Amino acid sequence: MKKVLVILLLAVVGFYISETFFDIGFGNSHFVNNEVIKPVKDTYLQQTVQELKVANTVTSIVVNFRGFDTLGEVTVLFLSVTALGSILYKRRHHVGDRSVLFSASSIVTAGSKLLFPAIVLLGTYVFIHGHLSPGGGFQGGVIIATGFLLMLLAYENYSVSHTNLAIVESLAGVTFAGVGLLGFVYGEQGTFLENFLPSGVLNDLFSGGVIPIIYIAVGFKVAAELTGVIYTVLNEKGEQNG
Amino acid sequence: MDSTYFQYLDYAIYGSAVLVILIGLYAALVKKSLLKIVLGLSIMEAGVNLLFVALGYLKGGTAPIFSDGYDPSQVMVDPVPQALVLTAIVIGFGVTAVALSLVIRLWRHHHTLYIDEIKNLKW
Amino acid sequence: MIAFILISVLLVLMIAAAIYAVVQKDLLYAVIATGIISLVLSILFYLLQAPDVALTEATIGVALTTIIFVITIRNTERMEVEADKEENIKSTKK
Amino acid sequence: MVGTPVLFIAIPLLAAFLIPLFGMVWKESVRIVPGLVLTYLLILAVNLLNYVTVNGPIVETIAGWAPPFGINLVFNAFSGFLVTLMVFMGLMVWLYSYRFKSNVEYEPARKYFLLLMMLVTGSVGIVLTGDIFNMFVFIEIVGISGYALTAFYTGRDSAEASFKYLMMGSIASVLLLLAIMIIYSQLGTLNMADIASKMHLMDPKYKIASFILFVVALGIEAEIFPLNGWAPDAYSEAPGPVGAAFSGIVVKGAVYALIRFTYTIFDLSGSFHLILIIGLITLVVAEVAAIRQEKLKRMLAFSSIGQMGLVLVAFGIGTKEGVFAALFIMLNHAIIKPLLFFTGSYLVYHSKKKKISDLDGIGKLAPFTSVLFALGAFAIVGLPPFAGFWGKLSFLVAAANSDMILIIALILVVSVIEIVYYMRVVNRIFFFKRSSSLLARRPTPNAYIVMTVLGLAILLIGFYPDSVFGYLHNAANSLFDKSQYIHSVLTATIQ
Amino acid sequence: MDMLTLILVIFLGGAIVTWIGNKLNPVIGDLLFLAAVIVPSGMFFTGVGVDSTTTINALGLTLTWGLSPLSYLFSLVVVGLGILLAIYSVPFMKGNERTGAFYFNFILSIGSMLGILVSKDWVSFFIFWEIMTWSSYLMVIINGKDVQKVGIKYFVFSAIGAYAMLMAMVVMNSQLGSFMLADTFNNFQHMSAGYQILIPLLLLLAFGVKSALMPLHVWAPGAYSNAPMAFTSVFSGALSKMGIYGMVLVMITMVNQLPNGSIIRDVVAWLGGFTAAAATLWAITQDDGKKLLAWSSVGQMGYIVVGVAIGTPLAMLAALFLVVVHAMFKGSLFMVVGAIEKQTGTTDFREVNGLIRKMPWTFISALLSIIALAGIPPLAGFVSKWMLYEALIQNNNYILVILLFFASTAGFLYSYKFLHGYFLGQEEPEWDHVKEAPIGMIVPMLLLALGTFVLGTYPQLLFKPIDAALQYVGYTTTGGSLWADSVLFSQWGDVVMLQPILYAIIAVFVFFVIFLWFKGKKNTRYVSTKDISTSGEIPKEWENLTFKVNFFQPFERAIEPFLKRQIDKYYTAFGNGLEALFEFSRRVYTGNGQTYAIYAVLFLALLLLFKSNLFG
Repeated sequence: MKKVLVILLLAVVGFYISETFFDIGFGNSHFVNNEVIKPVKDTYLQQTVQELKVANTVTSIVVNFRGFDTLGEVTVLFLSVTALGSILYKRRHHVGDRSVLFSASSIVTAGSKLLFPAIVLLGTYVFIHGHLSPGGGFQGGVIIATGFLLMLLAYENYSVSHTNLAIVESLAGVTFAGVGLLGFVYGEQGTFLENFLPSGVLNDLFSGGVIPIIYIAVGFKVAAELTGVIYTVLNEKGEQNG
Repeated sequence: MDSTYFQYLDYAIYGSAVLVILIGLYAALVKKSLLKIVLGLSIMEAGVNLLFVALGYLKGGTAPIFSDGYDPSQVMVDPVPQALVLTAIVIGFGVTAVALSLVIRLWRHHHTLYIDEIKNLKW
Repeated sequence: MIAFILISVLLVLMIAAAIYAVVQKDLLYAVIATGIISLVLSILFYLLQAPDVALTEATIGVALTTIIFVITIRNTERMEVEADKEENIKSTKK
Repeated sequence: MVGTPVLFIAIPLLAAFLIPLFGMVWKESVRIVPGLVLTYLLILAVNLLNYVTVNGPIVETIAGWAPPFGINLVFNAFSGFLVTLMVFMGLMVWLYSYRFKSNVEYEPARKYFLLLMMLVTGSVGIVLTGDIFNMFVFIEIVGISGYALTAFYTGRDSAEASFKYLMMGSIASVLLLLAIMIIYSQLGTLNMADIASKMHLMDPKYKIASFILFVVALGIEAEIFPLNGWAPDAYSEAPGPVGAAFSGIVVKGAVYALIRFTYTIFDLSGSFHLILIIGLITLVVAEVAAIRQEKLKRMLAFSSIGQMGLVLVAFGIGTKEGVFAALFIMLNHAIIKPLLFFTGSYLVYHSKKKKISDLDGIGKLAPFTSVLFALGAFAIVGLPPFAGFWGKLSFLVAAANSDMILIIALILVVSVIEIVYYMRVVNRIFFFKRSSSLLARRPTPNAYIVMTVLGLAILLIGFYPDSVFGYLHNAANSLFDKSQYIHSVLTATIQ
Repeated sequence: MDMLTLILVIFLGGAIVTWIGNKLNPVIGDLLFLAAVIVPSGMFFTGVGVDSTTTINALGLTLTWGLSPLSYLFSLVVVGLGILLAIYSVPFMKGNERTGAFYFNFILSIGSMLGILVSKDWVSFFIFWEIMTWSSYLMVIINGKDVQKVGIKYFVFSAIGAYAMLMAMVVMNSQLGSFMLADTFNNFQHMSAGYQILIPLLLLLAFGVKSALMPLHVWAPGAYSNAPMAFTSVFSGALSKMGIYGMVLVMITMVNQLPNGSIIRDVVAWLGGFTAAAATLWAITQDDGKKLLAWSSVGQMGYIVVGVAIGTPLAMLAALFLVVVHAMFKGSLFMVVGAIEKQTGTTDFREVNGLIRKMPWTFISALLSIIALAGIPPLAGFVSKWMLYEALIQNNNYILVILLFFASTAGFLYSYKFLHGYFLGQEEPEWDHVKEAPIGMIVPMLLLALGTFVLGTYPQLLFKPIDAALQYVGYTTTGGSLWADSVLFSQWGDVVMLQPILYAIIAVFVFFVIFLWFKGKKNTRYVSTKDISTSGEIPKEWENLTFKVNFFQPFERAIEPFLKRQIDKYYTAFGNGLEALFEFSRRVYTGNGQTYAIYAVLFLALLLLFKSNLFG
């Protein structure tokens, strides 16, 4: 009964949504160099290379044009870590009751011990080169977090100190917001999150002004936060059923 | 690539994206297990992301990365949706994590995930 | 041509995985299916000229989301409780 | 100018990132720093508001890219008024919940105040931002802080309430993304003013589709009727101060977004009627549900939903008087409802079930709290000479001037219902024999301060409504002239 | 700050200060209370002229206050009663734990009544009206006796009335663009026809509630008898007169301008007559003094409403006269009951009797007031009633006259029941300890009672204000010979030649008192009135068999069928039905989160389906 109703409703909603989107067509091609609308993306594509000297347009948008979104986004992750902490908070939290997914064989442990530095290195590479190649702070941060995840899964008593995580996280966040505030002082237009460093030359590692700095901060922050998420959830040992 | 097949591509992608959204919504609306509901929500977000990225796609466009200089002739896909989806994915992950922690709390409290059992607050 | 077929196959695979994830009673398999959705999705993103998104989806969607789902399942219960199986509820409630 | 609007976002974020470090040095700081930040923001808001009333709206560009390329924050008389209100209420809530529970340890306390601060910041961001996707981000910030704060008390059914809130919130965010997609695909921009100026270029079909998606998505946050199932649970299960924060701050943000979309961005003909109808349904259903509640906080929650419905009705009238009335009702609601939540959560502090019947004759035990609760009740049902009356009067005048006689009659009938349930509670508090053996808890000194301030505000607005008349008037005007908004944003140079 | 504002501010501030002072020390509270009532009242009489106006700006509206001759007449009642009752209630409330709250609400309601009378625009009128409502509401429930029933009923009816007024005033504002009373009355014609019917009806609803007109009266008996007697005097004496005040305004200024306003007049007049008759019957059957007086005041309001509704000069004269006089005797009577309650602890006829020697002064004032109430010459009630009859006869509403005459004849019954129930009859030993009420309570009630006597003898004392009032509302009367068209009084000219009758009456009265005194003195043998052993069966000890149970048994049996159908029941049934409906309709909030999500999707689907209807 309920299922039928829901399917009916979904049919209606789906019909209208798909109808709407089918008419739009790919790549909103109707405003490719449309002079009436003048979509912002053209300016982005242009300014990215010419002003910011950043190869990866997505990076420039994420970090500079719409850097405010990214700040909010990092805050969302930060908040979700805090939220997890407060939701799963227990009065007495005796250590070592981490839930074990599988008992890791020696091969796994050894392999992960080998793999861990490589993963961290890869992540670091990804977010350092965020403004040149695909990838950036988020991706790199997540990769590093997966490295920690591997260790946490492989070693039952491998623990990440919450304090260190918090310190890294806070410092990264402060860097982000602080660089943004420095834009007030040093940016020639004196606005928040403004690029106040020389842009350098395209495809150079030290190019794009503050973008790499911010993205590296984002990388560290994301890594710390996601590790925190995993660690909190993993330390949460509910009662096994059955 | 010749566009004889590609003219159906956007319909295919849009259609399947909307379908995925609806499937996720169905799971969220009908399935009784809290985990299934959270799963459905994340599936829904996946569909939305696909829809958004496809919206920015241009036939024959290339990734918005200028390895060598800027030339206006080069057809690029729209980078803005990609940037937005980047944000949306991360936010979705954060929400999913919170949802799962709530599921654990509820399991602690009620010792069931059957949503019809979890109705202490009503009317 | 090839790309078109590839994309269509991926789409079909994605939808199939989604349906499987919804109907599957064993939540672990359902979660794995969701991971598969993310995987397919990241390939699609790559084909749609969105490498950044592809990377993000691959890392977050495939790795992290799946793993925290698995951990949660591990902490709670693995089988989905059916509406009609009342005794099942009783047994879980204890 | 003393500061820029972006500080409303930047300072709290900086503080939020720093608080863990402070906490390592001095534990008490995690409780105090949010308060300091909110105090600073309040000063900033008041200064900017006075500046704006003189020199016209401030448009702040971010990252040095003028709109529509960069994200921009708009601080005009309307948004400024709401921001000041929100920050003030945030400060009140902080001050009230400072040492609200004495036995809370360090970790939960830190998280609580952090989340509270971010709740306020997110709502302020919703109001300030001039970019729809940025608004989405802020809505998510508010959402996550809201889920966490709702589920703050382990032990109660708070997780259940929070889960419902989260379900609805996720659906809302998905719909919001769809709507943003449609608009972007049509106009290639995300800046509100830009969209508004190009709206005539948009095919009505897409216009209507995206507007509907926006209404449903924001309506979930704004607690309009069929979408507000989560609200009473969240209000009643969250800690008392948080319930006050929801009704005083969060809902205001969502309603602002809805109104901004209806008035400024879209130019649909039927949208005002839609808002009006939704508001009426919400109002009636909420009050009808409120009269039968057994738990005090649930009753307050339903009543606050009803008030927001009244606000939507006032906005739906679509005249300048209507907007004025709506803002006035919002102001009253933002002052009175937190007072009711504050006093109420002290009155039912010791009772497990939080039943209204536990309040019998508690007026002798806790005279201060009870008298202030009664003051709030009198004010919210619109009895002169208290604050609520002027809002109701201006609303009725606006409605009558646009010949909505039946709506006036309906609203008045509903307010009779409202009177009945509030008076029942007041009677129980003061004129019943004390039945249950529960004691009342003495408020903490800072709670005394907060309640007194709010009570005085009620009396002040009640006896001297002109004290807020000017601000409301400017706010109504600035919401009303759309072209001025668009112009001020699109011609914004870097100041 | 000018006089009116000052007075109202003193009232308001005085209320709060008194409350605080009482919390500090009862004596200080009493002194502050007396000061807070008497000082502004004095200022009102000395400082405020009829033509003084003051304006205040609020929210872009201008609130205008000023005094008109009509409101001056009513304010005489309010202030006079206020002062006397203030003096009375100091000893009355002594030792009561809620004295502070009592003083607070008392001062507030007096002040707000004055505010209503001086407000020249609807906004301030409504504001003071609401303040009066909630302060009197708090007064009604102050004893904590069946709060949820009586209190809520009173407040709901008041709210319905008040909101009717609110609606009327905003509609008038939207039509005429002004909140001023004068504008709305003068430009009444400019409104569209539908509103010309709607608005008087709404206002009549509003004022009918306060003046306890019959279908809207159900709050009155409970409220009157639940409030402390010291306030009930104000309640029935002054507060319900506010309804009459408004009704006079509406009747004269609006209904007169309607083409077929006579229909409304007749309907209201009939309602009033019906109220008078039915309430009197109800009053007869009461066994409690409070309830009896409550019903009787509902009946008296009925008389006044009839007078106002008929609207001929004589009728208006009668009505306004009765307004003042009713305030006096009913105030005094409630004070008497209050005194008895204070001294004996009960107000039930079946409990107390034979208080005539214990409380002689109370008895005298009760006697005078009762005579005035029953409308026996030469006391003031007679004058007004007589004029009312004459006005009706001249207006050819013979049936109405018969109805009213029947009502006042039946009024004798309960008057006698009241008098006998408390004072006459045999003295019980259990009441031997009863003392006369303290002087502070005796003086006000005696003053009021004698006031009725004086006014009955020299009615023209009241003519000057009434004349001015009637001229203000548009009656052209020639220099005070108001009752030119009254057959009886016109014979007597303006100065009534009642003195011979008067002396005779006084002689009879004095003799009567002395006779009662001595009769009471020499009672031979004590027989308890409470155990009349009926033939054969022995009554249980809890059976109260005094003859005052079923005092008018045959009569009550006669009016049984009428008593059965009371409007109150229908209201209660309606309310319960509504609550059941609400209970059912809130079930949409099933606790299940999925249901809410389904609602959301349903809402979305509906909007998408009907988007063409919504957005054209």
